[in-house]
Amino acid sequence: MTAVDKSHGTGRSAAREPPRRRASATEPSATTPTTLTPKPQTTTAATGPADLLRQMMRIRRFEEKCAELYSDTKIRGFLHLCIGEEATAVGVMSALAPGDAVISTYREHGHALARGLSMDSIMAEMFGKVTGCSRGRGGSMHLFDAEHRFYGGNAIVAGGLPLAVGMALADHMNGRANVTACLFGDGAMAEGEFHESANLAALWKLPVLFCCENNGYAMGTALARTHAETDLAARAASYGMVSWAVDGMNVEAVAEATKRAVAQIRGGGGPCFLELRTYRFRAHSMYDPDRYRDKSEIEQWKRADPIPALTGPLLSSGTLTEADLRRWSAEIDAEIEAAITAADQGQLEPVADLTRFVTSEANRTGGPW
Amino acid sequence: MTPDQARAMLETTLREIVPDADLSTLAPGADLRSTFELDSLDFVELVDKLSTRAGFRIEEDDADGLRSAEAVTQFLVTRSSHVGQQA
Amino acid sequence: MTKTAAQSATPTTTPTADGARQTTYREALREAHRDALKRDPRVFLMGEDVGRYGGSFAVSLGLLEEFGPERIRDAPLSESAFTGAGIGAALGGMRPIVEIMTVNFSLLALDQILNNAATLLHMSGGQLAVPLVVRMTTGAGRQLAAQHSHSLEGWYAHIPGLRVLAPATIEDARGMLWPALEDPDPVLIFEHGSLYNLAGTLPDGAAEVDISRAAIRRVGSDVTVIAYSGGLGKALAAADLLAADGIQAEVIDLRVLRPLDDDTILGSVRRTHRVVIVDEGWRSGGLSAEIAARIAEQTFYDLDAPIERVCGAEVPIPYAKHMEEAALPQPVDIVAAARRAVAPSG
Amino acid sequence: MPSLGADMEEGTLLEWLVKPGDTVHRGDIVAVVDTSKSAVEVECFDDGVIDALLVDPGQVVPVGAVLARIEGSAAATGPTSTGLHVVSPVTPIAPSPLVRHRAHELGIDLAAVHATGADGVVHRRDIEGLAHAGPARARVSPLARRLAEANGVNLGAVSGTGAGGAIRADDVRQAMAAPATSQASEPTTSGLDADQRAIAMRNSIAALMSRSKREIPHYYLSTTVDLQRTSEWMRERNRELPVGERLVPSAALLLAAARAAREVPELNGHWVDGAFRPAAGVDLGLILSLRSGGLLVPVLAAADTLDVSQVMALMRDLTRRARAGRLRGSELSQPSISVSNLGDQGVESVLGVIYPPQVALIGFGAVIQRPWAVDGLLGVRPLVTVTLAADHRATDAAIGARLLKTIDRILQTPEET
Repeated sequence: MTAVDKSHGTGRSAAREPPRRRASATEPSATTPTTLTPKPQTTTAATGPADLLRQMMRIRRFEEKCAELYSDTKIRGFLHLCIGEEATAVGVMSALAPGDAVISTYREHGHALARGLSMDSIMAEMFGKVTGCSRGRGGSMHLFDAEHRFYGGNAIVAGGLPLAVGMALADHMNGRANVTACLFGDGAMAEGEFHESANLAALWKLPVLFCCENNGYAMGTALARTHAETDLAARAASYGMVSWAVDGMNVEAVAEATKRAVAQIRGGGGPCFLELRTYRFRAHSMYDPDRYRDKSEIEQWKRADPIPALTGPLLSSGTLTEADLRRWSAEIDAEIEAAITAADQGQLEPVADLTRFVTSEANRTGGPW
Repeated sequence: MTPDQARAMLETTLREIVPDADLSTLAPGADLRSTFELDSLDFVELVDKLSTRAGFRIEEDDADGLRSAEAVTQFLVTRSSHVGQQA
Repeated sequence: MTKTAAQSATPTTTPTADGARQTTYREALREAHRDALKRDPRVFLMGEDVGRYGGSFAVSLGLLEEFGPERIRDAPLSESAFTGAGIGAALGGMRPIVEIMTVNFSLLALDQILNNAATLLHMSGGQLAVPLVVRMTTGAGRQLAAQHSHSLEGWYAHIPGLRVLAPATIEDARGMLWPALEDPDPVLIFEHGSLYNLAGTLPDGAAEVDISRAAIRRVGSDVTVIAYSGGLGKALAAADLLAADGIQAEVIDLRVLRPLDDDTILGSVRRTHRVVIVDEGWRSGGLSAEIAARIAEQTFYDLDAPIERVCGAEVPIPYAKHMEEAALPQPVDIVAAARRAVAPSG
Repeated sequence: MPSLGADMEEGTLLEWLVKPGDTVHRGDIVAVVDTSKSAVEVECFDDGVIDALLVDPGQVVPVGAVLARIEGSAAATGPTSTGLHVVSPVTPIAPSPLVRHRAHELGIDLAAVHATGADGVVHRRDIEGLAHAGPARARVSPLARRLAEANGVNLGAVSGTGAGGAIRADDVRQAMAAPATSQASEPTTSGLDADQRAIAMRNSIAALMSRSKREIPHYYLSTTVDLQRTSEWMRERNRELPVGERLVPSAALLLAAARAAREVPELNGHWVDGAFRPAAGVDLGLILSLRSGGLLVPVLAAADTLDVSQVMALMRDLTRRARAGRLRGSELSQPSISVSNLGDQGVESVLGVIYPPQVALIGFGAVIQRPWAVDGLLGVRPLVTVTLAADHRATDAAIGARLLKTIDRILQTPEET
């Protein structure tokens, strides 16, 4: 059996408990012995704790504003917020290099922001404007930015995993030292595509980082109600890849674990799997009445909120002042207001472009079909 | 009905069927069908109109005898008096 | 503007002086793969049993030895994963050829083909083109029973964003792969299982064909017979029988199931005024229905007889030979349909 | 300007029956035009108000020219060019009195009846089809319909050779290849030079009859038919009929001809491209001499399916309107066989000239009282000479003889009609 962290989530109870505070990632797990040899990273992302905190605050404020804008009917369609899960987004992205690729899910605002997509382009996308990162065609669930190698929110659970394998295959065949990180939820672990992809990536030793954001619920159904074995890291390990379970409420732990995993992958060790144990504080989507979990469970997890969890130590250590926090808040609010203003002013895509990009321009026939 | 009335009735009816008919030269004994080129349909129409105007039904057996203006006039006068007596 | 072979930017590197020669559909496909693998280092073949086994239909026989396991990749029985990996590799700059053994297995990869390959470009606002080629075997006629005898290409032809090809001739088997690989968008190639052994002459210099147009395989004036893939041979056989009766059938090989070449189809119908559509797939909601609808929509007033369809029976294809034959369009069925369209009531 | 025949390229507006400001409805007769063959009523197929009459009486305009503008029509083209802008005889035409009568009898709303003619006219068969088996619509291929419209071919006169009698393009082409019957028109009071009209009419008859005599090897048969039984039967009927609806012998003769043509289909149809094509039904051409000279050949569609009262009604209506110059395009379509009845002209027998591409013409002379031997006894009977002119390319005399014999038989059993 593996040496994964058992601090939460392994019980058969549907109720989940927040993690005990830990400073670092849990032990690696794999069916084959692995050696962790961290190498200097080329990542340009800010990795200092203060930066991580600021990014989480930015995502939190953005998501809160999105809920407001949704109520205000500025944002429509499905809207899945990641409030409570900011540490996974910020932690993972902090460890990736610009040349790495990211494939995400429909709960990806945090991933996109942390990856470096402009808030303007994300907000405009959700406003359905042509200035959005997907020209207003994708909305909240489908943020794309080729420039940032951000290959989108995929609304089909586990649908992005085979793509990640293929992108990693392309890098592998071309001798490029890139990593493809794919993020997915615990629900995706029940899909065949996860298992096919995990096997294929491990079989071909492809540079894929599997990041499972285990928030304990596949929409409204608790992990233990859908999985016979709830130790997800252990299950991933069975495919012959290095797997860790990580405290996903601890941004530094996530960043550290990701850094190690990326190093392992770049070293040619094949794919790695991170189970990031986290929790969303809000409902699954704006449609979700959140009837399937106790308020007390949510309150308990909120005590592990990654933002205050990092704010306290940084303030007490003097790394950060209250004035810094106020300034950040003001800056973030200003950035959000500017994004909203820009999105409001953004143009709608001309209806004449409806059939544009069904095929590449070279293949466009102009006909109705 | 007087003979003059009967003749006038015939002429009115003929004009409806043959608008350009010249009735001033119509001899009393001349054959109506050949003079005005009436075909059997025209003749049915003539009899029908006369019947309507006169107010009594003209049987086919009688109609066969309505060859000339004279015959028509006489028939109308005779029949109308019968009708009148019955009334 | 549709891409044509003539407009293709990359000149062929295969010798064109090899002259006309006898070959088979299978060998022509193999030669097309070999040619593509040689011409473009980004090209690789991935699928079940494509390597050591030599391809379940022996298309890739010998290619592993020639190009190595990196480029001739045996994949696990994970249709969704390796098809999706093909999409990802295409996004990553490669030119993958994914071989799915048979069309029925492609259903396990349908999500990848529909939700990713066909959708990403549009959904990403034009950022993510997917230059992927997926090949698969289709069709019935080999007593493989219900789960291995589908003709589902019509389903794929339903999906915007895909190009769907159906080579029915040796020349197309040889010539469609390269332009498909050059296409910036996903291309599905359907190979009818009964065609692999088709023998014939490959014309001199045949290397690329136009993958935007249907082809008129036989010229005629009395009735247009529209067929594709495994149906083409039956349509041509029917045309021979009809000719004996003095009925000149024009036979169109669709070749491209999406986007349909309306010009060729409608042009022919406007000349003959009568049409028979041959589709091994099921009638209801199928490709034949789409073609019939387009004809009715666009050239109704040129029709001189009701549109005729000869389709696969709406049953799971049975194993027993006589039952399978009864379930599939046969030349006699096409002849009867053409006679109904052409001949006065008797 | 509607096209009212394959060879019609222009027409003369004879008379407007409406004026600007008039409210018109679909189906209203708004004008009379002359086609060099006949004066034809033009009906309007939109609802609206006449905005302007664009063509003056007497003016010759090409087919397709806009005759008038109708405001407020439902047509999407707005007020610019609708209403009378017809290029083919698609103008809906009021159903014939007979059809209206039958519809009334059967309790059918004519507005809801599918017309089978390309001209949109509701035929009797539409009504009866409806009464029997729900809405019926002629089976005409889209191409055939388009060809017919483009070339002014009346589909009602085309016999279909497709499945279920469907009219196909070839059927229309054959109808096009056959020249229209010579249908001269009589002068009207409106605008036209009577001499010119007479000349045109004469030329038309001349051309057609010359062609007939040039191309058709005629053979002639003649027989004398005893009309005693028919006359007696008719006289009985007439006692019960209103005076205006009395039957005349011509009606019985026409019906007998139509029924006989049905029984001898070899003579009912057209000679086209070197072959005889039988017609689907009997559309009986009634050759009418106009008082002013010239001929008109209105058609009794499906005449074999009528009864004698219906034939009488149709004959009376057609004759009256033909002489008033008010025949409609559909009534001048190609007959499948024609009848010349010159009895009223005092002629004893008619040795006719066939109207190509028809292959037969039946002639009736005057009904004359003559001595006649019946059962060995001499008596006086009403006799009529019935003749047949037939195309020897299509049939031989034995067939022709069968037709005459059939006419005789039918006239001996009037109660069956």
